Amino acid sequence: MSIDTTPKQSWWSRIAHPGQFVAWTSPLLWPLTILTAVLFIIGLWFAFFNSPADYQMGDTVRIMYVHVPNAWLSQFVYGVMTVSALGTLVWRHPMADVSMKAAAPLGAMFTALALFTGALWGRPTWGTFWEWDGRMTSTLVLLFIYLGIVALWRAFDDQLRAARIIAVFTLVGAINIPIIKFSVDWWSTLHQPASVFRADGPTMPGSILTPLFVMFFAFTFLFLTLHLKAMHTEVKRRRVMGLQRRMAQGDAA
Amino acid sequence: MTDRQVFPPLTLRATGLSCGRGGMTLTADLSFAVAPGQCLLLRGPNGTGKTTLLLTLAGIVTPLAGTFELEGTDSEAGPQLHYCGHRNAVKPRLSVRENLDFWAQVNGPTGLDIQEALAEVGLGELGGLDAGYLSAGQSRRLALARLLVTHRPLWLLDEPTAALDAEGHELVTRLLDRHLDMGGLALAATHDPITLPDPGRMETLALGVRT
Amino acid sequence: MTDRQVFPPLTLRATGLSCGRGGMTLTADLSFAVAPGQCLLLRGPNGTGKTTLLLTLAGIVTPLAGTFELEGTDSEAGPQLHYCGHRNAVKPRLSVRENLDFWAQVNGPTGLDIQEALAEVGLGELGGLDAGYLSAGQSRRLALARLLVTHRPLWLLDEPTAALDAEGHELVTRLLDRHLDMGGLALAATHDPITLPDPGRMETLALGVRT
Amino acid sequence: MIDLGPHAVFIVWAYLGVAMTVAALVGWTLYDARSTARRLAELEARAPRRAAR
Amino acid sequence: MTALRAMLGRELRLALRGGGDVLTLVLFFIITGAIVAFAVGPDSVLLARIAPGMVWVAAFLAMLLGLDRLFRPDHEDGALILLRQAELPLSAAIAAKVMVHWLVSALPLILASPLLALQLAMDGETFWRMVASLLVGTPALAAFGAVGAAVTVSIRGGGLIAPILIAPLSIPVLIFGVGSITASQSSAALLFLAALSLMAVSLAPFAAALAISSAED
Amino acid sequence: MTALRAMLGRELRLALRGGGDVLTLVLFFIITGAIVAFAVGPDSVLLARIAPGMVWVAAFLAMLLGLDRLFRPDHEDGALILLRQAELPLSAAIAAKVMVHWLVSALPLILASPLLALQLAMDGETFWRMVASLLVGTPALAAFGAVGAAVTVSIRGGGLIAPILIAPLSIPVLIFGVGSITASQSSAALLFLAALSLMAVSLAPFAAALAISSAED
Ligand code: HEM
Ligand SMILES: Nc1ncnc2c1ncn2[C@@H]1O[C@H](COP(=O)(O)OP(=O)(O)OP(=O)(O)O)[C@@H](O)[C@H]1O
Ligand SMILES: Nc1ncnc2c1ncn2[C@@H]1O[C@H](COP(=O)(O)OP(=O)(O)OP(=O)(O)O)[C@@H](O)[C@H]1O
Ligand SMILES: [Mg+2]
Ligand SMILES: [Mg+2]
Repeated sequence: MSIDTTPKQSWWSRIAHPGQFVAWTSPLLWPLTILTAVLFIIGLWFAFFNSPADYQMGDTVRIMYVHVPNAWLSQFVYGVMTVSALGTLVWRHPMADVSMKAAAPLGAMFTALALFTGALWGRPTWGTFWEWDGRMTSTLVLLFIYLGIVALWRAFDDQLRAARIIAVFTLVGAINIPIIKFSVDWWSTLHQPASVFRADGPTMPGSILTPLFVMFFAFTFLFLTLHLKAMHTEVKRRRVMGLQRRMAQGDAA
Repeated sequence: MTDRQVFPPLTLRATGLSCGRGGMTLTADLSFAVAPGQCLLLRGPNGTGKTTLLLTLAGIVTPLAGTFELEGTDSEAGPQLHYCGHRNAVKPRLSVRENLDFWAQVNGPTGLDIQEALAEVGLGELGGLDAGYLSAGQSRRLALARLLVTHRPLWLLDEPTAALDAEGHELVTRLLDRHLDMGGLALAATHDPITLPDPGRMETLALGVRT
Repeated sequence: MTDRQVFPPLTLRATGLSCGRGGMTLTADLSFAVAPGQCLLLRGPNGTGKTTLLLTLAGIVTPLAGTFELEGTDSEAGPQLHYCGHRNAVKPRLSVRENLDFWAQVNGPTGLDIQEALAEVGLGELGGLDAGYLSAGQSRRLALARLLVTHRPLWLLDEPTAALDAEGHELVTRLLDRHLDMGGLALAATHDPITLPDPGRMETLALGVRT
Repeated sequence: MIDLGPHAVFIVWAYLGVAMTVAALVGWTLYDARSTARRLAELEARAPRRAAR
Repeated sequence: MTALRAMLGRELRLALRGGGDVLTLVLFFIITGAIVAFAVGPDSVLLARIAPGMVWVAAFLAMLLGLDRLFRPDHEDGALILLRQAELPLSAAIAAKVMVHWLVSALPLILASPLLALQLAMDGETFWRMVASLLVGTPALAAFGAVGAAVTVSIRGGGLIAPILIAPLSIPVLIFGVGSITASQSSAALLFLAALSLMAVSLAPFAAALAISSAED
Repeated sequence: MTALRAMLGRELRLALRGGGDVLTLVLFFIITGAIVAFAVGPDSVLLARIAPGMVWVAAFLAMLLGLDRLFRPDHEDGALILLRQAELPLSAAIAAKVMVHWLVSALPLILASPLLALQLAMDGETFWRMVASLLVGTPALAAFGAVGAAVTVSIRGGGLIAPILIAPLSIPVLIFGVGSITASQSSAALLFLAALSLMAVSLAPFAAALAISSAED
């Protein structure tokens, strides 16, 4: 039950102290922002002006450039949260729970956007906004999990204490998500005879792949930037709450 | 209970311990050692962190800084302490005896027999009663009986005499004294005067004066 | 609070009162009268029925026999008493001030102002704090503050000094004294010594010795 | 603007929705950062003794 | 009047500051809808048929889930004893509790019902009938629930009586509720539901207060 | 071993002496069936179609009802702190709790399921498949429920968050549960359900113990 507080002079301990973490990573913010903006500009230019319409799906293929990055991020962010949860539980890294908390709403948003763009894509290609297709449904479940985690964070008034508990839940979710994916696939093939076709053939021409990749990186960097900023805010928020409590208590010992 | 010194010689040592709640330090930089057969009384006004310190030592609250250790335990041994907090953990729906028996089983019935322990704390005749009917002081006595049915070297008592009558105060003193006789250690946070027969066994730690 | 004798002269009179729980008589055939400005201390070992007697007088438990009456009240008036039991009725989710304010509104804010009452019990600076963070003694102080925000002539106190530090004991004495000054009545069940400045105002009722 | 074909509505809505949501998120992140920083500065000004912990 | 307002404010705060805030409840209903879809399968005709029943079952469940929090916390921390001695009559305090119980456990459901309707493939007209029936019927559920909770909290071991007490009272509400969504004479059912609610809401606080104040500690 | 037995005995006694919880559960389960049957109307083909799904939805929702009582009382009277210092590992204590939770909240449902089968016009063979699927699948629900309850126990008044957290996690159970009643390869689904239950039951106590022991007071 003892805590080792001897200072270690590694980069690990330099980012372990919340205050130092902020000081250390703040210079990264602007380059990240600029990089994200540039990537978006290039990506959008490619997406609208420099890529052909798909011979099968026509111009709706352009939705892919926002759909796929969001769908990818919806899973990537959960990965980030899982790693952070491990960091909280195993290494007791003080920044890990900050990272975990900052990622949850972002993940929820990317998942919601994946659903939104998918639905808008489904209408012209499949003729319906919503189909109980395996991938779509498991994305929906993922959204529920994200929202549950966000609700959980809101429900705890002591965020320091909340972190380890939520880390446990995040890990349980991480084990379960592959199972959910699998079971949902099984379920929808069970209920739905092959009425769903997917256009994700492996033969994507390069002219489509280029904007896809650029947008992909643009969204990933967008996430990284927002995540970092949100982490800084969270560190400050914790200091605010500590100060407020101390003030509410009057002159503490 | 007949033989003295049933516990291996343990020492509770805290160095530079800071405890607090919600990131706020309450007791800063405490260093103390409690030797076998010694009792440390925690005193201080309301809200100075006596309960928090006890919870920290019990491993429930993480210390903000510093370390503490129960020196002399081999790492194989199970839990070495009894925490007796403000709340009595008495289940109203179970009888007094069932309540105590449960804790004896779960902690290992290495101490007194259930009935003996009940008699010791003055509940000998209420064993069959629904614990929900107990008065405040009787519930407290039942909580104290839990310390007797399982031998553990370290007692962390939070206001053990709360709700107890004069006879109950004596009871606590008697139990503490006997525990120390056996080589046990105790920390007790209390506002009531507790005087052991041998004052040399008691030390007092006054926690900072606030508000 | 500035003027003495704010209450009409009331007398609490019990004749042949028997109280008990679940059909079992605990305190048989009590007769006593508490005059304005008088405080009756209930003493007795754990489980003798002090709490039961207070609950009976509060109208929560029906007496087994006998009657009691608060003489001098007109029947129109609302509840005339404050009961302050073992449990503090403090809601962890509300701030200290919100907790007190609620009871002031619900009982009628006829007494001290919220902030004054909090300052009186020593919680003046904790008004904005979540009440769940209060220590045991601080919660007790908050429960006592409830007696101050609404003027009621009869106080029924069950171990008012529980969990309070030395300064808290003085606080209870001071509050009681002031209440009696205003012509109030009080019954207090306690194991701790309570000594009012004027001992003539206190009487002691020792409840039967059981078990 | 290039011709987006018969399904222009969906494409435009998809991009617009994503843009609006992302913009809202960026805005909220910035707002949250600013207001937290401001409150922190305020509090530290009020309690300079314990500003650093 | 200020006392009643204070009571309402306190209950609302207690309800909202807990984890049980409105967002949580709304989420709960959406997820219930998804669960049903997962269980029954993505057949919109089937889903639409069972939708009225599921909506009412979800409402019933939500009200049951919150029931234990109606009086038990106040009972356990001693506040209920103090409320019996308040200037504010106990029945008024209970009425405030029932109202807040409805506000935090039925209203969010009604607000979230469009999403539920979407998931369960409800058509527009059915949707509006559902909203009406929920608005009119849920107060009765809240009121009956309060009586059950009062009996449970005050009688030791009265746990057994409460469900037997609520079930026969709630079943008509559920039946008429579902009826007013599906049936051809839905307006008659709705009227009945309204009468039931009115009666329940006006009588329940007194019944609950009686149960509580006749209990010993 | 005796410690585990003591824990089981205590939990069972607490659950059974508490009174009406079990009955509430069963009543809720049956009422759900009745309401759905009423909503769908006397179309026994349709009823039989939705019956497997409805049974699982009802079971899932009913099991949510008892969730709050898994750890909260022990948290509030301080027993949970003491259990963390018991000789018996916390995870074993939680395993005992999960087991009793299953005994008092799933077993009664399975016993009451003939009534539901009757209401939903289930045929004999389906009925037996349903019993098997409930027997095999509900332990997983109990285990997930325990994790949800453990995660939310230190939230004051956080009764509704647990259902939200565990509902998405329970979807595989639901899908395979329904699948093992209806599908053509129902035995494969049943096997899967068994694997899921086994995994959940063996891991959940540790996860729950971790969550509880990392919560302060
Ligand atoms: C609400 C509806 C939808 C959801 C939730 C959804 C979800 C997903 C997910 C989770 C991925 C995997 C991303 C990754 O692993 O990186 C994905 C990829 C993809 N989706 Fe969707 N999708 C939806 C609708 C659609 C529609 C309607 C289409 C086109 C007709 C579509 C085409 C694709 C393509 C082409 C990919 C990338 C190829 C691949 O990774 O295999 N999606 N979507
Ligand atoms: N969960 C919490 N988060 C933040 N602050 C807390 C929390 N719990 C308690 N506190 C604060 O910690 C302080 C000390 O509490 P503690 O219970 O340790 O005091 P104590 O010395 O035991 O007092 P008492 O004699 O009244 O029992 C109190 O001022 C209280 O406001
Ligand atoms: N509901 C009940 N039914 C039957 N007996 C009860 C009930 N409640 C309490 N008792 C019994 O009544 C007795 C007195 O209880 P009471 O709480 O009045 O004692 P007390 O004098 O306040 O004791 P303490 O000093 O410990 O607070 C106890 O012996 C208890 O067993
Ligand atoms: Mg304390
Ligand atoms: Mg008492």
